[in-house]
Amino acid sequence: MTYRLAPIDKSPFAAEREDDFTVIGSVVQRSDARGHVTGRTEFFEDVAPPGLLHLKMHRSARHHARIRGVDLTEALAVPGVVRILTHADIPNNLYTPLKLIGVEPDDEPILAVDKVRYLGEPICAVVAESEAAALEGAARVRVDYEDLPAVFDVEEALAEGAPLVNEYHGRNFFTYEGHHCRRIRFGDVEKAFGQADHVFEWRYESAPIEQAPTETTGCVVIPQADGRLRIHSDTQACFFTLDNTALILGVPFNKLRIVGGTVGGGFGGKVDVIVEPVACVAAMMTDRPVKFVYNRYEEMQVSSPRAAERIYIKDAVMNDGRIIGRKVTLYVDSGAYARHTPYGTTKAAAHMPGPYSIPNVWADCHCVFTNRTPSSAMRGFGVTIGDFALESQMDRVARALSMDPLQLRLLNAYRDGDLKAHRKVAEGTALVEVVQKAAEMVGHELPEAYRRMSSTTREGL
Amino acid sequence: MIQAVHLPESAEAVAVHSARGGWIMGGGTVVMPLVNSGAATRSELVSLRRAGLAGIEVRDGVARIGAAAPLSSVEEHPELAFLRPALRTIASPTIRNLATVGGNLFVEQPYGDLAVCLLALDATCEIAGPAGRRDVPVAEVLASGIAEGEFVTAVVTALPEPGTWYYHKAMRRKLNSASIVTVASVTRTADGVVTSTRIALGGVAPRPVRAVSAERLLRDRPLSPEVLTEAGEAARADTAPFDDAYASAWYRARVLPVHLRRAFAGR
Amino acid sequence: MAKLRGRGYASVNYPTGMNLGGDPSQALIHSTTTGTFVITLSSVDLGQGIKTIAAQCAAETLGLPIENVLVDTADTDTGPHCMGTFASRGTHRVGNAVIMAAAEARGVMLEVAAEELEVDAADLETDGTGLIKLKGSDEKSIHITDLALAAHFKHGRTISGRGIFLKEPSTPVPETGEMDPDSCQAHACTAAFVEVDDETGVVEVLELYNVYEIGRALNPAMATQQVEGGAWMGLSHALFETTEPYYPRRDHGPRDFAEYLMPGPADIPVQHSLFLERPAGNGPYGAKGIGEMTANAPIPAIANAVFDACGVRLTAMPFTPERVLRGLDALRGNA
Amino acid sequence: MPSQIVSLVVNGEPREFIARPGVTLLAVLREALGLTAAKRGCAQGSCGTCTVLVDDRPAPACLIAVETVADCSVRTLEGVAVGGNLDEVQSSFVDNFATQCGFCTAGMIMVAEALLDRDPDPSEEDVAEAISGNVCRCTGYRPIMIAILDAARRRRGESVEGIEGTAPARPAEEAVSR
Repeated sequence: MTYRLAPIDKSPFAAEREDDFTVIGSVVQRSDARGHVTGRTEFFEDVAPPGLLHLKMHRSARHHARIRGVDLTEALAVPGVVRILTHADIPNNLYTPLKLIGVEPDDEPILAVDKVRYLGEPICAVVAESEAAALEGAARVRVDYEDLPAVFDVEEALAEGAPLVNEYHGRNFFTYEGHHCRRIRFGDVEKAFGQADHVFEWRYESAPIEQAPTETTGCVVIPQADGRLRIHSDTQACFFTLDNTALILGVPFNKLRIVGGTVGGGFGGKVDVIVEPVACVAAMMTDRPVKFVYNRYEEMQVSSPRAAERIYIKDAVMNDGRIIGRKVTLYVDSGAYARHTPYGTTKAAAHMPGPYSIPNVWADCHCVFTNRTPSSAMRGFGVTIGDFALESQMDRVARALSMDPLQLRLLNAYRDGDLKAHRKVAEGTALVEVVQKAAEMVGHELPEAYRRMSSTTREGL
Repeated sequence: MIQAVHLPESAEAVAVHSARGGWIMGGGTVVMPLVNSGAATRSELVSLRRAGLAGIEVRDGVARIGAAAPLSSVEEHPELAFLRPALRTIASPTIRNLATVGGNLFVEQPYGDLAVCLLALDATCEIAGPAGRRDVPVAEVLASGIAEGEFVTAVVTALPEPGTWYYHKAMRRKLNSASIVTVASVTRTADGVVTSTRIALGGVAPRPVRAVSAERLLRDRPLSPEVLTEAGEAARADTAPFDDAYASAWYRARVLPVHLRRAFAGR
Repeated sequence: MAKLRGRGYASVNYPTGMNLGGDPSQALIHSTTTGTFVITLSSVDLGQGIKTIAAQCAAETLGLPIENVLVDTADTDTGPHCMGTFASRGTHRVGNAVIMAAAEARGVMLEVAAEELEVDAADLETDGTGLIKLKGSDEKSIHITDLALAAHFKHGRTISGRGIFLKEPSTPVPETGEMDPDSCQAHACTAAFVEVDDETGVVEVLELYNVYEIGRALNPAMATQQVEGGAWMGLSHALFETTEPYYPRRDHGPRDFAEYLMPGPADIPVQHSLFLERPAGNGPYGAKGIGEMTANAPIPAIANAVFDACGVRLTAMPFTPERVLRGLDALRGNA
Repeated sequence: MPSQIVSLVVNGEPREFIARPGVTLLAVLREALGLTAAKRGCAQGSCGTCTVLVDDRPAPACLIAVETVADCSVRTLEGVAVGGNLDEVQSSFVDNFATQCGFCTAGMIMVAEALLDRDPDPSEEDVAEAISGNVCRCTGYRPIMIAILDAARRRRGESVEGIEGTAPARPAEEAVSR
């Protein structure tokens, strides 16, 4: 057998480890590899029940508009179209996925009611005997819109007089226990700015990013003999999907069964609960199997991406490189609905001020609503863009002080026993060691004092 | 919804279906995505696959390439080796196994790099249709299209003399990526100066265009980096760049002189 | 024209598990009559390899060969609850639940073996080949196949176990942000080497050096897959990806994989990866969650390398040729 | 025009089926013939997950109206392993950890089969070009390229023993001069 391994350097933390294992730490072949290379691994869309119906969505052609009317006449006349679902067919049409962990309010319709808040928002679901008929039907739905002003910029959305995106929140931001953002308050940053030798403030920004799994989001729902529904899905979270779907359908949880677990890439994009509820309603109403799977366009432009973020970082820095204060203002573009972004924004707040011990930290992390495709989870949720900003900031600070960028990091790195800004005592830290090791790999010379630093002690600082 | 797929076995039979509103399909790389997404505007497809239009003949320095020839067959043809580097910048090998020469004339920019080459080569299109056959310069087909019911049966081009062919395509990725700027040219020099030149550009206008301003400027001048940059700046007058997912109009215009120079002078 | 080369660094940490906890996962395990242990889960494998990792954790805990372990997952009728595959939680949560279930099953296994061998269970050990034996003795032993048959048909015992891992939910203090937002933190440092074309703004990443501290590499080959694929995604985010190329304008959003740009097989840098391990006290055999962290450090490292190369500070992702070229133009005073 | 009977030679076996006008080869393979190894990733030819060999050339099955390839020979991943024995490409993908989620694997392997049939000793650049129409979101491509190059070695009967590390660390100044 040939395979490539990144080497493991066991010398740091050697005293903390035991290695008396027979299976752990050794290379075991992936149990799914043979199925993958023979094409026998079964993904959800490989299920082909007889009598399968296909569901395609008619979506909003506007960024923000009132719906004056929906005309299904032509769509219903398409040969093969069996049924068209509207919001009136969804038992509990309004939901938010994190209600399972207590997040409120319900803010998103499964199918649009009187308004659309982003381009591509689902309005009605066409169920047909063939994919082609469902597409044709969806294309023939006529919606009469009255355009409303739209807002696409996070700071413009928070400004006075901005169009209101989501009435269920009442403001263009998610409210955290009465506060307009998720906050971190640790020490006194303003005092630090007063004491600092240098104050640096810069701005960072990102655009939305697609998870882009090669398998698109989808499900096949098959009504069972006992009246239950079996849902073949590529969800990343079977019970999360099951529980949310049952709440939307207003059925007992045990009416549903999810079969999944083999997924063609997720990267966070398959944590939303979007396809299953409406496919289940269609299956219940027709008593036939129904498939609802995103096409590539929907996956790219309608499924929730990684949020765009805008981040301002203001640092109080001493001549010797110690960062004594960091103020972070973060805007996360949630799009038109909350989905998982209130959670991601809290995670972002907890991540501040990065892997450094800074005695004074202030962070305001805003979950902002705009007329954009709702954003949601993606690999590195709440952290990836923050790391771009934080680590660009570190480089700029180092250059401004004419300091070695790795030495600046080692000087400020958090270590065991440090109290983080969110007031948890750090343990198991290893930032110092990864920096030292990277320096070694690329031949970046560090002074002896920096090579001797350790995550387990503050000696030498 | 598609109601019929016709597989006519001659150009004449294609013409019959085309005249009835059938949608001509070469390799399917443009038509089938629309069929699959329900965006096809016609209900009958006319495949060229069996119409005998896929042959490539090279005789006396002239190549006649059937419209239904897949790009891979042009790429592999020993006497069309000068086009090989250009073809390898178009999509991926799997797509080139399907996509056809004729189809490439009609794809939207920033795709259609072979069409840019054919424009630089001053190729001629053989066209068939309800009104019979006609030969039309490729420039005209690219600029104005063809009439309803017509279709291209072949393109005919003289092979460029050795040392006169230039091609360069700027892309976001090294392989399988659309054009930011494509430059193709047949340029002759004597005593270090340009005696004649045809330059075609892709990626910088809704259709492939001739860089006539650059051509004018290059005549009787050397292919030096300075002159080429000047020509590239002049070429902006011949373009109408656009924004798309790959690059902005600003960027395309900004780097056009760089890539025009690189097409002739290398890096 | 010139190709300008530069180097940039970034160092990061990443939390394991759902940010505020409250995200349990369960595992059930039972032995068949012939000594195959079936782990039942509802956890999802997205390609990260949880099925293989769960089997490794169970085999290690049971002291049996990996061939004796099967994983049956992601049927909500048969599998116990799992919160899901996200938040770098799968290996940590599910691994811990599997270890707990396997430890309980191991206890029963040793009890039955003790009865069969007429010794004290505390004096038994497993050797990893399928034998349960008296410590220090090569004669007093029983193979798991015989033991499982005996347990079922003779002793009326089920060799099974239940496992769950839950980090209790934490509630942030709204005024201060005081909270417990992780189970452990993994760490990474990237050094990126880039080349910038000063006429086109095109950035090429030549080499990525990545050091990852991941608690423990439960399966070093799969850990290598994660970090290399993740670093590729970071590079892709840095240079190419967005659904809205003219953000905050919404036009020209990519519709397919042709328009949605990612580095292809000809665009990848040489990657040098190295693992460090500082086992987490609460991790399965010390493992931390690494799936998400891997993409993060390359992005700022590339931004910093571009600055090092050409003096352009990139403050907006992605770092398109246009952004770099506009920066170069500004530096040259002809913006 | 109503649905019609179309025949193909699939993995060496003549197969007949009823096809609606304009139905893709991919839909026929998956739905009519039950051959689900080829995946639907985009239905636009942009992802490569449905790549099969048509008359020995790799092509995305989603772009082929099945009538247009009537009576052609089609090879899918199901036809690669003979009698349950993995071929060199398949075993090389397994051994080199070149699969993660597995959704791109069928297309990648079919491209590799066509490449190695044509060129038993491809360069790294040849491999990169061959798979340039196939998207992988998990691996970063390097493991797949290594697996294909390794498969070529296996087909040529060369040794496959030994463990390859990732690229070794070396002084940066040597790697990148500034």
